[in-house]
Amino acid sequence: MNIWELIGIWLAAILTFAVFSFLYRDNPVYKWAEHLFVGVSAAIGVYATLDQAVVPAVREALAFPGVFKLVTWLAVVLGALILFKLEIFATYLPNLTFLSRYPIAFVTGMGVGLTLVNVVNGYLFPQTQATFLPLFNIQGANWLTILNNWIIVLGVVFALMYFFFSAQYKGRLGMVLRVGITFLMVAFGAMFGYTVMARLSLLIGRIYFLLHDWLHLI
Amino acid sequence: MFRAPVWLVFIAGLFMASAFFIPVDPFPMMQTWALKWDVIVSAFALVVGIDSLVMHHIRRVQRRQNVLYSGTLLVGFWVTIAWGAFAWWRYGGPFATQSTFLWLFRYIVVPMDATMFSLLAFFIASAAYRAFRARNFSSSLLLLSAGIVMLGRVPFGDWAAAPIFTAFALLLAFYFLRVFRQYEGWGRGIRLVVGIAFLAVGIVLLWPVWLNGQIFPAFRFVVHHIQGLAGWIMEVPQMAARRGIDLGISLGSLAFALRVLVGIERGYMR
Amino acid sequence: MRFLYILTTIDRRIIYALVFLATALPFLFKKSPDVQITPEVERVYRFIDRLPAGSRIVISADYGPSSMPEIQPMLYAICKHAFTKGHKVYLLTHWTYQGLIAGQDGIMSAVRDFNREIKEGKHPERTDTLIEGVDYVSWGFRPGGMAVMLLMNSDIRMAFSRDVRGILLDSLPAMQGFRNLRDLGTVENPKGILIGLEAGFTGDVWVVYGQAQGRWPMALGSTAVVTPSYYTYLEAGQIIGILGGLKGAAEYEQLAGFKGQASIGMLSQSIVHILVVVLIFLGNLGFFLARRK
Amino acid sequence: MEGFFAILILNQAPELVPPQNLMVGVRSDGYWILWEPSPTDSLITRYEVFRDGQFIGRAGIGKYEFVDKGVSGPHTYFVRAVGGSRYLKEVEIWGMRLPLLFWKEEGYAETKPITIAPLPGFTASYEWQGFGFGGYRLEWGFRPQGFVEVLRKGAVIVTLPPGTQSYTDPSATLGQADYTVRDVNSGMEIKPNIRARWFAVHFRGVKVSWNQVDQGFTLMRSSETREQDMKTVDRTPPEPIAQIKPGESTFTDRGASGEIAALLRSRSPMSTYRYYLVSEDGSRVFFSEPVRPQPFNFMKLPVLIFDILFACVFFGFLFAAKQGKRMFIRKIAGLEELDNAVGRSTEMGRPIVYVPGIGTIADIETIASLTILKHVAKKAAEYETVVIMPNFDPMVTAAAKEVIKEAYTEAGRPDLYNEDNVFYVASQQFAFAGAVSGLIVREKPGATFLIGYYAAESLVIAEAGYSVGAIQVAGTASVLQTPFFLAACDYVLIGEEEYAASAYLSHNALQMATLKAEDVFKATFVSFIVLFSLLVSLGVSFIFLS
Repeated sequence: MNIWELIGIWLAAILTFAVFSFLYRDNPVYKWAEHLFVGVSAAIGVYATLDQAVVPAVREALAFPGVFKLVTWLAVVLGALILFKLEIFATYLPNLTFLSRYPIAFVTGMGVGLTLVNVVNGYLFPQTQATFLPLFNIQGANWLTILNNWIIVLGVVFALMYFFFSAQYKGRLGMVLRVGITFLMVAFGAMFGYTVMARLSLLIGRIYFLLHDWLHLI
Repeated sequence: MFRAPVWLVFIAGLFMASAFFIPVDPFPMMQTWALKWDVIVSAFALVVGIDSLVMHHIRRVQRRQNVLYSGTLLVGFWVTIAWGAFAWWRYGGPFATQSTFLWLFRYIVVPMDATMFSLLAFFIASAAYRAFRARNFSSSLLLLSAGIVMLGRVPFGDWAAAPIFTAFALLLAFYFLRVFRQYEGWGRGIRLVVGIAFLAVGIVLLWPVWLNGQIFPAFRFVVHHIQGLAGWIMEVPQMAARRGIDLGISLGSLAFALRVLVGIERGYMR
Repeated sequence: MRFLYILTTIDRRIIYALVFLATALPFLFKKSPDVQITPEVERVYRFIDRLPAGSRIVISADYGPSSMPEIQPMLYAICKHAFTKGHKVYLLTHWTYQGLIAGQDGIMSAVRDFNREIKEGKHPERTDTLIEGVDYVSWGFRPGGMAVMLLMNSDIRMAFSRDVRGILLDSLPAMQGFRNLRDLGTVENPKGILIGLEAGFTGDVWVVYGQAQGRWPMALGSTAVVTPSYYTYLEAGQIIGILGGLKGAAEYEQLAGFKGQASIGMLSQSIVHILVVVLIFLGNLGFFLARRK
Repeated sequence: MEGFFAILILNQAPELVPPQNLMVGVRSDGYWILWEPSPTDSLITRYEVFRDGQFIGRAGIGKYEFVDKGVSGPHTYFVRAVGGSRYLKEVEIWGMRLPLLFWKEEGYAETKPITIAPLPGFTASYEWQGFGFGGYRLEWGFRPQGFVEVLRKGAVIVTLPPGTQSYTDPSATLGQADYTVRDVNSGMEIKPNIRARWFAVHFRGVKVSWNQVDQGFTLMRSSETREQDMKTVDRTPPEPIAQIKPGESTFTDRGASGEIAALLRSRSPMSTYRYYLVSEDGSRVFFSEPVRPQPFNFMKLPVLIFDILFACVFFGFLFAAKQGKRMFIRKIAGLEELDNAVGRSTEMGRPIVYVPGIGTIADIETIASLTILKHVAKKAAEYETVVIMPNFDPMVTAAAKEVIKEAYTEAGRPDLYNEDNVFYVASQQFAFAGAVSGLIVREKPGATFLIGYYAAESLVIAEAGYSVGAIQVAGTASVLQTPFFLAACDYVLIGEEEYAASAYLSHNALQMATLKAEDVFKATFVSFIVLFSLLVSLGVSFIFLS
């Protein structure tokens, strides 16, 4: 084990305890570790973006022939417009900050356009189709399958109806709301219970690090 | 028009949507370009983000406010930037396999990230303890399904489930039988019946009768079926409700996207 | 009744301490229970166990540090099992530097522990310690995702010409006679296996593009969250088994005959899960009994 | 070591066998000559390729293909294997005597020539069917031990692997549903559960046609797919798909339908298919025009129709609202509390913290969050309360600054706006979570708003807010995080309530109308689910999007 690895493991252990100390209450050690983390990860984020996104994208885009290179430069110009949001410009050229809305509008538009088709194609149709389940008259199926199908169809219908905004659920119709919330609550409880295991695995990983890599106890 | 370019949203959105339906050039190619544009624009945006972060903390240092912490952040940031530049020059890339830059990632970012993430284990326990109270019917269901799924997923969970359920049933029976007298009319009757029902469940679970050569048959039944029950909850009612919510979300996002596209919704822009 | 009221307002710090102790203590006692073995894990184990000595185990470590606690034990257990059987291990990743770090850490700790065991004389059939390039090779990362998989089906050297240390693959003894992934054979006549350790969508790409073309034996190990989506491939016969989450890793460790991070972790899991349910119960006990109408 | 060399030297002048199954395919950059290794492959040093009798190139050991770039029109190819014995010779290099292996060229073996030519009138095109019968789907409840035979009118149409429990017969004719399923091991026969499948849009396959030929041929198919990165090309060599009897002149390649359908379903890869007719002795190859994707992806027609219908209803309600029609929208609990939370925070004299989650500006949830932010910021400006907003995405930071500034201006208090309160923190998920919870614990806000796209960090931030006693309003469309918000927050917008929020808060009749349009579709979906579940029970299933 070389000296860098040793320093690294000690640093990692100290940082681990610094974060755990936040559980007791906010303290200077946590505050220090948190700021260090933000600083380092922001810088690493810069390099990750450069290395994984910008360099490959520019390289590929420049490999396009002739006129198409121009398209890449257009993107650079569009992207550069957001620099008007830099604090130096915001202070000295406040009248031009509106230009930074152009790249934002472009990216927003892309997101919106993709939503319009992908939600229907990837979600609405497949999920609705999967809910078309036989409710009776199934040869060779046992009562449990039929019961499950009923629960699924009713669950989807009532959960969806819970979100009706225009209906006023009063009196008899209040039942719809109650059945809907019943399904939602069972689902939320199950999701909660299901997640505990994954989160605990992370804590186990940290404790294993402390006991194995740092203290060599196990 | 120039100050709030809603038209650009419209054009970009319509283009991306139409490229979805047209599988011949130049549409797929232009779609690929658009995604590359996104990358380039995001890179410039990162410059703005870093500017915001660094200036925020420089101002704090200037105001002699949190000098130690903001100083740590700034030093950490610039040392990392310098280190990365060195690694790029020396190893041909900051994330090259032999690069020493990875040391920072391995011993600062990874442990901090993982530890922060692992705090959730503590928070989940305390949130569950605090919030999962059987205040009314629906919160009882939340609690019940969370408990079953939790116990059904781990070894020994099945053995713990039976005593906990028994205790819960007896607790509820005790509660209802104690408070029913304080209510009037229907409420009184219902609470009495529910209390007796819970008492019956508890007694059945603890009934030490020999059935098929086994003691505590109902107790054992719970032990053997808790795992299957947890799986069933995940696969049937959970899935149904989730699909219902997701269908609603899909329709909601569709309507919202349309509102944004045609420019009725422009709160995000100005 | 005052006591019962206290039950409803246990300070969160006490709960934190209980959770911490419940997780940490099982590690110190090094005791762990047997878990129930599921068939999909057992099939993976049996497959690797029955491969002739010197077979090739290719591991694709497609996960980052945040999934390390769940998947790292699988990598460790599979590597150790493979080394015990005399197989060669090959490691690659599609998850950039994150996967590189995760994978390297996993294989290096397995190698370190195995070498220590050799020195202690626990593996009398082995005379020398494990050597990089002879017993295991780390190919590292190359961008491209699906394209890399397709390339590896025709020629590994087109995807990775050098290993992580920068040594030409052709000069490594472990790479002799290993041209492409089709050299792993088929399920009926296996000469190796590819195991994808997945935390995201890369596993789907491996099966749908890589395995579907090459038809070599394949298994998957994944975080508990993505595991359910892989069962379709198991039913279709495209993969031979799945290691799901920490429990899958614990099962594999148990089959391989040692108690590692996952096995002990399973005891912690059980205790904390039960602790949480008991806490919920205590909260409700206080809530019901201390509540006046 | 000596023995090792001895084995190699033992190989004496061998009898070479020519390579097998020579085939020529067409690809975008030329002709693709493929063959299978000769049985005496270990003795062969190289393969040489000849076009029209001229040597054009070679392929080394282990390579069984050659690309003849930039050619077209009819040509004749053959491949010659060159091989011989190996011998060891000591060579002196830089004063060292090294034993090296040499090959003696002794034997040649040639394949029969193969002629490739385009065939006029040999065309292929996609066959679509709008709203059509897509075959019968058979399901059987038991899990067979052995292979499963499916019988139609007493004749076996397919044999399935053990354990199969369903099968779709695409070549079925409507109205003739006489099926039996047999377990080969036990010989048990049962009647399966039969369901007719109807497609909204059905892709039947590729229809190949050619001028009538008087000889038997093998029909083959090859493909080239360009991936999204625009560079990687995935090619499959020609593979036999059918035997053509003399006199036939069309064939519908249903086998391609699954593959092509999968490609059309995924976003937009560029694929080119080509068909070949290969004579029975393998000496002549004719190839077709390439089949290219059509300018409209019919597979996605239902999506377009749905989008158009949705837009029609949407605009219909919009115009109705413009005409002055009043519409009722029920109260949404979490949204009513937004203003109260700001008010309570002001009473306590504390700031409010608004966290937009970890989405980017391209995520529609984040856009929705920004519209809610505007409302909150406006209220805060009216009450003269400070809004602190840490951000995950730099572009969201830029947009949020604009939004808050605008909100303060609209509320008439542009002087209260402080650029320093809206800042970028980090794009690392837990660096963000840690910094935000630290911020919340230190600033002790009176109210926190956690609205937007959240992942695992939801509970870290929400617990920090709880620990300082803030009133917390949360909203996310990521369903998995909702239970954690329910546990730690006071008011939670579940699911799509977040999207409805901006319309609801605006109290604008036009925006409310769009919620109504959404409800119409919700009702439609509910009735569709009920209707089609009944239809499925009656033995009909309908596929919107295959």
